[in-house]
Amino acid sequence: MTKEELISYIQENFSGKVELIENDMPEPYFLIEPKAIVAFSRFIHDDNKLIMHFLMNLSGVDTKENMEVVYNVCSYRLKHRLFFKTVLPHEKAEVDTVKEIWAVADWHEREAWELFGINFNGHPNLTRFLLPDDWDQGHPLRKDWVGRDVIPFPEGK
Amino acid sequence: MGVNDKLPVHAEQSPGGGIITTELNKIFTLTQAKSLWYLLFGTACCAIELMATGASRYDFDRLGMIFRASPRQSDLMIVAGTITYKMAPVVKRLYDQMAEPRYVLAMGGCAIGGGPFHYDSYSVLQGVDKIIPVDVFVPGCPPRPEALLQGCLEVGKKLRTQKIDDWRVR
Amino acid sequence: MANKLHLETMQINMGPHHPSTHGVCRLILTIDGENIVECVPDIGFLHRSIEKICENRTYAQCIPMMDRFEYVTSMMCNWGFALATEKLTDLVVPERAEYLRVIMGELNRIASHLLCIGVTGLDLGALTPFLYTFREREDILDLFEMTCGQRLTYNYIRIGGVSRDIPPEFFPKCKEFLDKFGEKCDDYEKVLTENPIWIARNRNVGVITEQMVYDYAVSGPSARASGVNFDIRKHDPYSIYDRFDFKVPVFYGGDCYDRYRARMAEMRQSASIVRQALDQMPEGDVRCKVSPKFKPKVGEVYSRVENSRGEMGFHIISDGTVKPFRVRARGGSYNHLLVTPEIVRGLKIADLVAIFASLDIIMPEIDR
Amino acid sequence: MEILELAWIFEWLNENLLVPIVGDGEFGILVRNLILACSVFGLLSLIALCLVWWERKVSAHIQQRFGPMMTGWHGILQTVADAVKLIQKEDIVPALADRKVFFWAPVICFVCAFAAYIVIPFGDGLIVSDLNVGILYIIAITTFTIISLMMAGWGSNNKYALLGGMRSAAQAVSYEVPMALSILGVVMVTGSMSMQEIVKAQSAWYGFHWNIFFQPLGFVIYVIAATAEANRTPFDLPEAEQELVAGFNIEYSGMKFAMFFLAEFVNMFTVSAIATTVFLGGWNGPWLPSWFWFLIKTLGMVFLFMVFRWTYPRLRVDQLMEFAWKVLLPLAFLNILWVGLYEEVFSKW
Repeated sequence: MTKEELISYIQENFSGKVELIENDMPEPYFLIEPKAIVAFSRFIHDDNKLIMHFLMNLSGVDTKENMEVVYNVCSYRLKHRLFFKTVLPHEKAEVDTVKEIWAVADWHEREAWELFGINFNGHPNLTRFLLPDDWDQGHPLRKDWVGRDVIPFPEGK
Repeated sequence: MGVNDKLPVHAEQSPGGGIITTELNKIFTLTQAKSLWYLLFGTACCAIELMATGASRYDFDRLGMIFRASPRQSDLMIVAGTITYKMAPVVKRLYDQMAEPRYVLAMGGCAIGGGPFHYDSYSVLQGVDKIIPVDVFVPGCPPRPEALLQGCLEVGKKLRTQKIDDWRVR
Repeated sequence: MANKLHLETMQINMGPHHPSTHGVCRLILTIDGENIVECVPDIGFLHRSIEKICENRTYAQCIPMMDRFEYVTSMMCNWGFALATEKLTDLVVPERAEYLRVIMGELNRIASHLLCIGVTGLDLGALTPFLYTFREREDILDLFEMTCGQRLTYNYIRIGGVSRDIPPEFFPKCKEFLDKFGEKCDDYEKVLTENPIWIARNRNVGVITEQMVYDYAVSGPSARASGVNFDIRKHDPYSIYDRFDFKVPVFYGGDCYDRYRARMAEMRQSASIVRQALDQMPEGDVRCKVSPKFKPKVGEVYSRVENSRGEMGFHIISDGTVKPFRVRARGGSYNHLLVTPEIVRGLKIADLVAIFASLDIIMPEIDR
Repeated sequence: MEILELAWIFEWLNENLLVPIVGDGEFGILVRNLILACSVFGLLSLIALCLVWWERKVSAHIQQRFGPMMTGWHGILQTVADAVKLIQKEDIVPALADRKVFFWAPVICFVCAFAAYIVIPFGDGLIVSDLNVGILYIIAITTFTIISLMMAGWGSNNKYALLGGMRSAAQAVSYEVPMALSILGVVMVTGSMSMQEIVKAQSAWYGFHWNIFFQPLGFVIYVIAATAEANRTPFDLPEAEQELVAGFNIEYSGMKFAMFFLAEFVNMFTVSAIATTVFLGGWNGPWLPSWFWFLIKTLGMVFLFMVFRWTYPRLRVDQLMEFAWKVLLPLAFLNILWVGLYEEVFSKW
């Protein structure tokens, strides 16, 4: 389905509140509140007009004011894609896990937790797996993070 | 250490022993140089170049070097690739498990000094010589197979200058 | 038996240093005799914080970083990143540059498949095919060296086109390679495909069902070996792939043997694509004018490229400054290592080695 | 051509050098056997060194590369360099290892590898002692090396080594039976178990009355079981690099590893020596001296084992045992049936 059909279909059929973000990419971009994430994901995964089976990417983003979790999904059979994201408070970022819907979200969420500090409720094992076990310097990919032995890139070249 | 720690002591006491140890030195270090078995230890892009050097065009076997999977039987450790802080204790333990006389060749920019990940990286160890003594550095990202072969010959040259019971001093 | 036999499982580390884990991945295996009860991958030994570094580099400086993101097919990484950035701007890539990108990308795919098949043979004990496949790979690396001077991390595909044009002697050498590549593939088939021990070790081992492909977003040759005809070059065409006619080989076994056959068939298709691209390539300049301090529009893009290991996606958020605000790259092996514990339960250690090699898992894509 | 048969040298030495000095009493026989044993040991370790070099050159040329070139002409002295280097290596014993078992494993492996050469006829009259239960003795001795592999696996207190040791036990048990049965076929034909008798029974038709022509199935079964006995690919599971890092010899370094390494090549030579004696007519052959025939045939068999190694992938443990019990064993019985039939029916015509 084309971008407009997708947008109209989702806005009519999805019960929760869906807000559209303007972007000139060929795929629609939605903003969902954190509470409705699991419902929205289950809707686009199970609906037979959408069948969004592939969770391509789930990335945490630190926009200094608040934390965002961006999901990219695509449907293999119907060849269309979808962006959607949630905005979370910067300090206590919490969202429900979508691991039951897309099994691949397991590691994406663990990584977002480890590098950004976004907490995913209901995730089976939110443990450290990229950084060394004795890592005590917090979440490195945050914008306000300063590392102990990180050598800054010499500017002004 | 095998024969090397007892032999020089007895040889020196016997008359004209000095000549024996120097001749022995030459022969023993020559055989070490001619058959350096390297430990198959590659972490990143340089590991692919290490495999390409082992393949038919730039053959390691010409220099008498075959790869050994276990650190006990290898005497040259080619650190090929980036060593992160999580990998550092593993590298240290592998180096300790190797049998004396052992040598280390740091291959590629990452093993020498963090390479392209020198700046802004919170998880890369800036150079493997911070944890283990390195004998030869082969720069490049990744270095060409010819450079790696040259590095192995350099290890052989450096090794020829050492005395056979030198490991006690080091 | 009066008292029940006291059985114990043993925990064993297919640790960071192991000849058959490609790169540094640690698999914590709980084994009962030879059968694997539980396999927990422990990664992060090659986590080089590429994403943090890219946030402090200009777009042009990010390209060499992306080379090291996936060093076996680094042309595809450059291409993916450049494609994502071009979507954020209104740059028009000249025709000749598009053709050069396709040629270099497909040659790099052949080189990556050759490496995968060689290392799969090495892991199953057949040491000779490794040497044969690397002989062909050296020829391809000569071609790359002729164009951009590097054997492994090319930094050749830049934003807005390609770094430099190919030298005149590239055409005859490439044609000569393509001519002899066909029967070289038959050599590999002769050595491996009908080999009874190879079939015994690979047939029905590590079967990935179609449902698993959807759940774990498996892509690339591993998905096409399980009956899912998912190839981004056809499914979500980018660049000029619609001008070439090539088939996407699909097999329905889902086991290691079909993944091997999918890779062999794919190499022949890539060779025919390179041949067609060489014939249709127009003249013209190879790069449109881009200043090193160029600023893309404010926006967010997720673009994906068909890498030899599966779908490689780049999620770039730009805030209009010289440096990207957030770069997230995801390779195909990320999902394949996630699938491994599911399909390896109950098999033998030797099967785990075969599955690991057939899924073509390398660590930089997973650890970044 | 009698001059070229080296057997007369030993007789001449025995008469006028050994007997006058030591006498042929108890002590004399002991000294004689000691000298024979040392000469066989020297010859074998020399052959093993050449085999190591030959294997590296054969594997290199199969894989289109050069192999050792830097030491001596075409790497001739490469194995000498390896041996002298291995002497210098530090002799590590893991802390929690079972010291005695760890120490004795390579010794047993080394000793058993050479013990089989007492009964192998290198040429006409060139045999250390012609036991009348020669072939039975060999089958018994070759299984000892497997015990040493298990000791190495257990002794080095390493999980991979333990797996390697257990695999070698499983492999030996399943491939010992078909090997013995295939040799049984030949013993039925010759009627005696002494190696010289077996070779003499094949000397009709100008030395071409080999058992391989009459029992081809027995020969094939023997070769397959022999590759498993000598731990060569496609049955080299005990020290499978890719799965078990280095299998049973993972904790051995320096001289102990060299003993395992040498014993493996001596085993390969033993197994091909038995193949030539039992199936390819030992030292029978026209014109050339007998020991030369033996050497050519054995090195031919060794080359066959080397080609196996560099062409075939490796089997899985369960496939390995399944193949032994479900395929090789029935074939071995069939072979014995065929030999019995041939003996009774065809040879009477």
